[in-house]
Amino acid sequence: MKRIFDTQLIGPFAAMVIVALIVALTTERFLNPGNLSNLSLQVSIVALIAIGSTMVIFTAGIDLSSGSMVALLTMILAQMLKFMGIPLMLALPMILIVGGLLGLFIGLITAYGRIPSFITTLAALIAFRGLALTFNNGSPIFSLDPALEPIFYGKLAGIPLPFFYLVFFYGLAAFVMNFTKLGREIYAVGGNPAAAVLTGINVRKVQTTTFVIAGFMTAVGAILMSARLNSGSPNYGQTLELQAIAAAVVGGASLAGGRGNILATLMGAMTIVIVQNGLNLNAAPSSVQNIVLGLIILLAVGIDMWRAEISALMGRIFGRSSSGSAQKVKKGV
Amino acid sequence: MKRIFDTQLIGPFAAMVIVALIVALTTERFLNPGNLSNLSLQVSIVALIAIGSTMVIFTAGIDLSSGSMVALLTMILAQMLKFMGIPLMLALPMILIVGGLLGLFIGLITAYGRIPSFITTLAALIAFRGLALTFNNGSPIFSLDPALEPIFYGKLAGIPLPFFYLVFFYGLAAFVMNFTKLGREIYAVGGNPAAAVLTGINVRKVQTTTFVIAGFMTAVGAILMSARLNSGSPNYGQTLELQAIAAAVVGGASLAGGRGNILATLMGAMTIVIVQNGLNLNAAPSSVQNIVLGLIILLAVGIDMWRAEISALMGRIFGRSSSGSAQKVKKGV
Amino acid sequence: TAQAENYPAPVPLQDGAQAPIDAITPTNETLRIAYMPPATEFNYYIAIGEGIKAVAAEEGVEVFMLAPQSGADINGQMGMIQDVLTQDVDAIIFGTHDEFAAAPLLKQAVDKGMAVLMINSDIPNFPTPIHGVVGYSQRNGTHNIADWAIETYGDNPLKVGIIEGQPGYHSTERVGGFLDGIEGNENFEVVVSIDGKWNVEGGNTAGMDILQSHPDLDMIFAANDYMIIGASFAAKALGRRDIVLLGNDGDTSGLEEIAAGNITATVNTSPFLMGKAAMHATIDALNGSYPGGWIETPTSIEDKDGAISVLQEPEKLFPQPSKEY
Amino acid sequence: MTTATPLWEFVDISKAYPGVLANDKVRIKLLPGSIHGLLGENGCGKSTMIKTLSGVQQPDSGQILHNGQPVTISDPQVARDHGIATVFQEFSIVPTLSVGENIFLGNMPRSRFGVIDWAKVHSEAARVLAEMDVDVSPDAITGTLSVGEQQLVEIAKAVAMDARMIILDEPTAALGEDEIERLHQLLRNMRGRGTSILYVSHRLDEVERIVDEVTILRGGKVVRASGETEINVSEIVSAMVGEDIGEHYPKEQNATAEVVMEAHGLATASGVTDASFALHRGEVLGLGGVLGSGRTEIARALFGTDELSAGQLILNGKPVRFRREMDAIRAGLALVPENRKYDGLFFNFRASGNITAASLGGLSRLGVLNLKAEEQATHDLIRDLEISTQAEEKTVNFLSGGNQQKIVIARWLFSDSDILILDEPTQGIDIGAKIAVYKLINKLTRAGKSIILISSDHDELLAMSDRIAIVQHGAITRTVEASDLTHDDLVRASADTTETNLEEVFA
Ligand SMILES: Nc1ncnc2c1ncn2[C@@H]1O[C@H](COP(=O)(O)OP(=O)(O)OP(=O)(O)O)[C@@H](O)[C@H]1O
Ligand SMILES: Nc1ncnc2c1ncn2[C@@H]1O[C@H](COP(=O)(O)OP(=O)(O)OP(=O)(O)O)[C@@H](O)[C@H]1O
Ligand SMILES: [Mg+2]
Ligand SMILES: [Mg+2]
Repeated sequence: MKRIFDTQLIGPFAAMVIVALIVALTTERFLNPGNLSNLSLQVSIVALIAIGSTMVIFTAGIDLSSGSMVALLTMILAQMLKFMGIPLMLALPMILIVGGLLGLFIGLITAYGRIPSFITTLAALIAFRGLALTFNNGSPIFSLDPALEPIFYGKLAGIPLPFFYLVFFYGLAAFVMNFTKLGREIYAVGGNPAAAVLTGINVRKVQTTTFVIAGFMTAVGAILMSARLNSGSPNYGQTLELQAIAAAVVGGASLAGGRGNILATLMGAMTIVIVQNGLNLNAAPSSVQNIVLGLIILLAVGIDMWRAEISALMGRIFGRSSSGSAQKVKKGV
Repeated sequence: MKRIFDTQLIGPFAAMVIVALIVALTTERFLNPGNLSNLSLQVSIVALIAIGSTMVIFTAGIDLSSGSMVALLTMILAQMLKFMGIPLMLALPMILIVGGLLGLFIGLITAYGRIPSFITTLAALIAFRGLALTFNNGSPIFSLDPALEPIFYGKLAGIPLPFFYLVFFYGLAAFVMNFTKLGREIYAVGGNPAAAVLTGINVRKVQTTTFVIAGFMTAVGAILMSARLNSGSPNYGQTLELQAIAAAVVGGASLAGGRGNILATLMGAMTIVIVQNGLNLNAAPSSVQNIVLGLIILLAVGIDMWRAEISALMGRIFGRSSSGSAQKVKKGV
Repeated sequence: TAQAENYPAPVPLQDGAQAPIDAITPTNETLRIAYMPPATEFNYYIAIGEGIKAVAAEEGVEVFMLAPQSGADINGQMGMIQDVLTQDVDAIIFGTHDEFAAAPLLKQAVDKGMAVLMINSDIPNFPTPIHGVVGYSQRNGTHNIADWAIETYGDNPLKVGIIEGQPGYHSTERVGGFLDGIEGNENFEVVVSIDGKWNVEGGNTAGMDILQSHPDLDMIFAANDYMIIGASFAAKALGRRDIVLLGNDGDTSGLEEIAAGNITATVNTSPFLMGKAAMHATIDALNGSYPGGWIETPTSIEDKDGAISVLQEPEKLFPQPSKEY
Repeated sequence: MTTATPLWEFVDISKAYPGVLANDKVRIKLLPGSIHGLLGENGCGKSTMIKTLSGVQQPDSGQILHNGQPVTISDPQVARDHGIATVFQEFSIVPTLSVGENIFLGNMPRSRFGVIDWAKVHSEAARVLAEMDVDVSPDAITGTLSVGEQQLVEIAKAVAMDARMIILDEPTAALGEDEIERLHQLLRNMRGRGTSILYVSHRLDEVERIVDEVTILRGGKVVRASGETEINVSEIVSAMVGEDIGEHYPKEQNATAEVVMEAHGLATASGVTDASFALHRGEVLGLGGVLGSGRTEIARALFGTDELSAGQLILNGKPVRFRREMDAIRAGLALVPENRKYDGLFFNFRASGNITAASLGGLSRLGVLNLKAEEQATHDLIRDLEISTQAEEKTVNFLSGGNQQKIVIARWLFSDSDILILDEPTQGIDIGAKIAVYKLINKLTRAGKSIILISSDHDELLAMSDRIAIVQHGAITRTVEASDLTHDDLVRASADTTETNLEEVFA
């Protein structure tokens, strides 16, 4: 437990709480129970996809493909449900498998083709959107299946189902990253790939695996997206990949790889969604929303980078007490 | 001259020629003189912006901000021309300055704030779009100035003006990269930043300078965009940054920095535009266009990566003659 | 001629906006026509395209569609028009989000003797002379649904939320028409207005957020059907089945949602029929039998019963309804 | 020894990093025409001092006098203008640029209009390389050269400046005996021309050979100042370490007759041509050879990194074939790579993650790691190998080079390997840490493990090996008892002279 909730979580957690406080103080209806359960709906899709994006980032890769993959998968799901008569209970696992396979495909090209993941996933970002457009003449497909909606809008004991998906998948991801061989190997590959090779870690396999996980989690996100809108569309998920990366980055994951806590990504995603929700509740125009989101990303990374300086400054202002903590936070895995 | 037109250009040039041949053979109207002069119009905006993106990539950075910056700058230009009564001849240099200043701003945060450029420019990508929306209530501003159009559509001796802009700016960029201190410093910073610091190269200044150049070239692109569309809009330039990066990458620039030829970026951009033109002439749907563009990016980088293997394979098939060239092509700048 | 049956009589364009019909010089044996909407991402333009194709098949002319994927990609659309200009097409039916950007290129097309018609527009003074404009009046359509809402619900005080599209002509006109319609009526109070980005996803988020910030809303008007479909999921999730949901377009899926009782009503603008009218007018222009001008296509307000009766004529719809009504 | 006014004088230079006082009132006087050794343990502040002198960073306090006048060296360009040239410890070549460009990096010859004069770059670089007797084309891309050649380019950068003072921070770490001798000759020539030279090295044999005076640092402070006495290695060592450390090479004989591994005619595409040897249980088999002779490549071939194109490897009597590193590790092999920084350590992990990295399979059941066992084993190894206890809590980037090296070796102790290949295991670490590594080698052989030791430090190789295999052009030409070889024999035997009659050498 101590291992999962380590010091790397403090920063992102503090950021989330501060942001929530500010929003709560300035916005009446923020703390309504209805709005709070709303938040878990709003955050769910991007936060689930961000699990995969974060793992890829831990290996020092990047996944730009998830937004387009969501579009493609919602179209495939819609096609299966509406035009191929495949029952929901069969279609859902198939979508998860397709997501995993698309991830596998990207992973194999990246790892075994020695092509930087920025390139492979950039190509996928463009090509998947094109593939999504080949279905149904590029038109959205609506009203898929009445049984689809409850997957997103359903509740258990008054709590929205997406909340439970978040708990389940983030629990699993935290377990994998902290207690399994795979998790350790992911950090090792991101930390020093050359050393990982020489210690017998199958670097390419590990990289490929993270893309399979990313594809699978993107499929989970795509299912929720389809359930939310009871439809598939080649336009869904635009810039979702950037939001997922932003969540990881606001959560403190280093793009250089090897460093970060998967639970911090959830907090990063929450921070972003709380701000957006607060702005929406105040009917702020999208111009303001964009500007604020840009600033949050910059601030989150900036604070992380300048931690030593800030702590030194704090030390100078409030006496020497906090000087030691700056070093500690960098503690490894 | 030999220095500028080195072996690194062969690959991208061959790719461009092969693609052009294929399109010419499959598409009747491709070789129409009208269509050929068309190509220089089509490629101009992305190719000019790609000059800056490529220089940033040479320093091992990435610039995701250019698309949004185009939107912002077209809105500022539109505002100046339409609502502030600033004459065109004054507004244009001002836009170039604003572009340079925005680049300076990004560069300073990146270089002196020690924040990875992926992050700063991702934040800018989001925030600039928001800023663009603050003008004119987020609505496009149409019909700016009749004198604007000829900047894009004008001709000199029957040749479209954008052709001359390309010649001028690429000539200048090639000169800077190969014959000036700055150019060599850009490669050095990308090749090994630590070494550059120890040799007395002001790494931060060099990084900042590349972003200033990128901002300036983006402003040039934004002016052409406004001239072409005689308007400003907060929606312009979406995914333009990815197209510019794609041009650099198809031209063989390494995202790891330190390696590449700026003229190859022009060929990369041409390759992409020729394919799009061919697809347009055949009325291919946007699904196909996306898929093909994704594949081109992958293939271009793949061929670059697997050059040694491919050449070995060729050697095995056609006799040993070509085996030596694989090493040669990797030769530096 | 046959034109009266195929489309309403055209209204002359404003002074200087009409390009001469007799200067059109078709070059191909089999007529070749380019349909160039602003984007493929809107089903609406695909539906128009199907109307165009249907007439093309009847009349034996060749038609192809070319458009960027995103409606924001005006630069891309201009590139495509430019590429088409180098081809031997006889006519261009286009729609655009930026008339001024398109103007210089369309001037070239007119000068080359092509027939040039604009679709889904109600602007009778395009910046350069063209041959015709086909579309419904955006402002009148939503004004009508406002009138309908007053008639149907206007007896009690109502709090209204508005989901706009991304800023621009279409959003301004549609929202403006609705606001014009309810102006002066004390029972209608607009309490919130936010951007739903024209799509289902954006409409859903916007709906969720405005229902959170204004739980007492009685009615939501969205500037297109996609956004109101998105908002309907939000209303359902929050248990607000009683809320009045109004859209605009008459998209097949929008009509089906109305028939299913998930949405209250929409402005049916019959894109499929609009496409047919535009294609007939274009062919007539190439034959010299179209006088030029704006063809206003009719709109109607469809509630549940109306939607069902529209859905009972699937030959006038695209895409086809998912079941038989 | 001259008594002229110092060319440079550094007075009470102090520099602190967060948490450490790296230089504490350091004073050094540099005389023209003299080679001045700056010595001390890892982390004592040598490189910090050098960075200050080169303008890379500013001192917190203290004064720098040039010919008696105070100056401020605000950046590397200013240092260059004052005639200071520096070869840094960290590689500071740009791998993507040509040799010529690297030599003039930051200082390219330019025409009147500020345009780079490529003809001059080429000719000047060629001149410098010729002067140094280095056979590398100025147009070659530096990244494609061997590590040793890159180091020579690095030195050429300093030579090209024709500086009045030249600073070298461990310039010989990647060089072989032959190159070191050539470098020394170059330095002596420069000294003859009145250049003042500041020289850092952990190879004390070198120090004895070339240095005129020394300054020794311990914990950031000067403990012995310039020119006091004759240079004597054991005194230097005790001044550096602060205590008498006794035997420098505490060799134990643990070799047995049992053969654990045999190589027959190994060859790879990367340059191994014909490697044959037998390795005994408890033995240290040294690989001796000049720079680029292919010792590292033999290690890679044994470890499954490079595919064998010919030959056979026999392990405990059974032929084996490793297709990748994992196969070799499973069979009980271990490789401590030449460059621990780039190929060995995970700087994002604490000691535990580094130590268990090669044994994750054994440490986990159904993919789930036994973290308790990991902590315990790490704790024990840190205690047994006398690794800084900070390693338990902090990531390894905070540790000294010696501690880092011990952690890499501890990885293979934990994985329970039987055969360890140590490639330059003491490169860049101080004498105290070296002795700790030697003791570790003894401990391993005592436990019946076998070691293949690659080292360019001939004294070390001779003292710590039981037998030595001579490597030339990727081939093992001869294997002899270490005790039958002298330093000179080794130099001659491994020298790059194909004509040399080896029988004669060993006669
Ligand atoms: N950039 C830095 N930030 C923080 N501490 C540093 C930095 N550079 C060096 N140190 C610390 O300063 C001390 C002196 O380091 P320095 O590199 O000068 O040692 P050195 O004598 O060159 O050692 P070596 O023989 O291993 O090269 C060490 O404790 C080191 O950890
Ligand atoms: N990246 C490279 N590309 C091409 N050739 C290389 C490369 N690295 C090394 N070589 C060549 O391979 C041979 C071995 O080089 P290296 O300096 O690594 O020697 P080594 O085997 O480590 O030598 P040592 O015996 O000192 O361990 C040399 O001929 C060198 O020029
Ligand atoms: Mg040092
Ligand atoms: Mg070696």
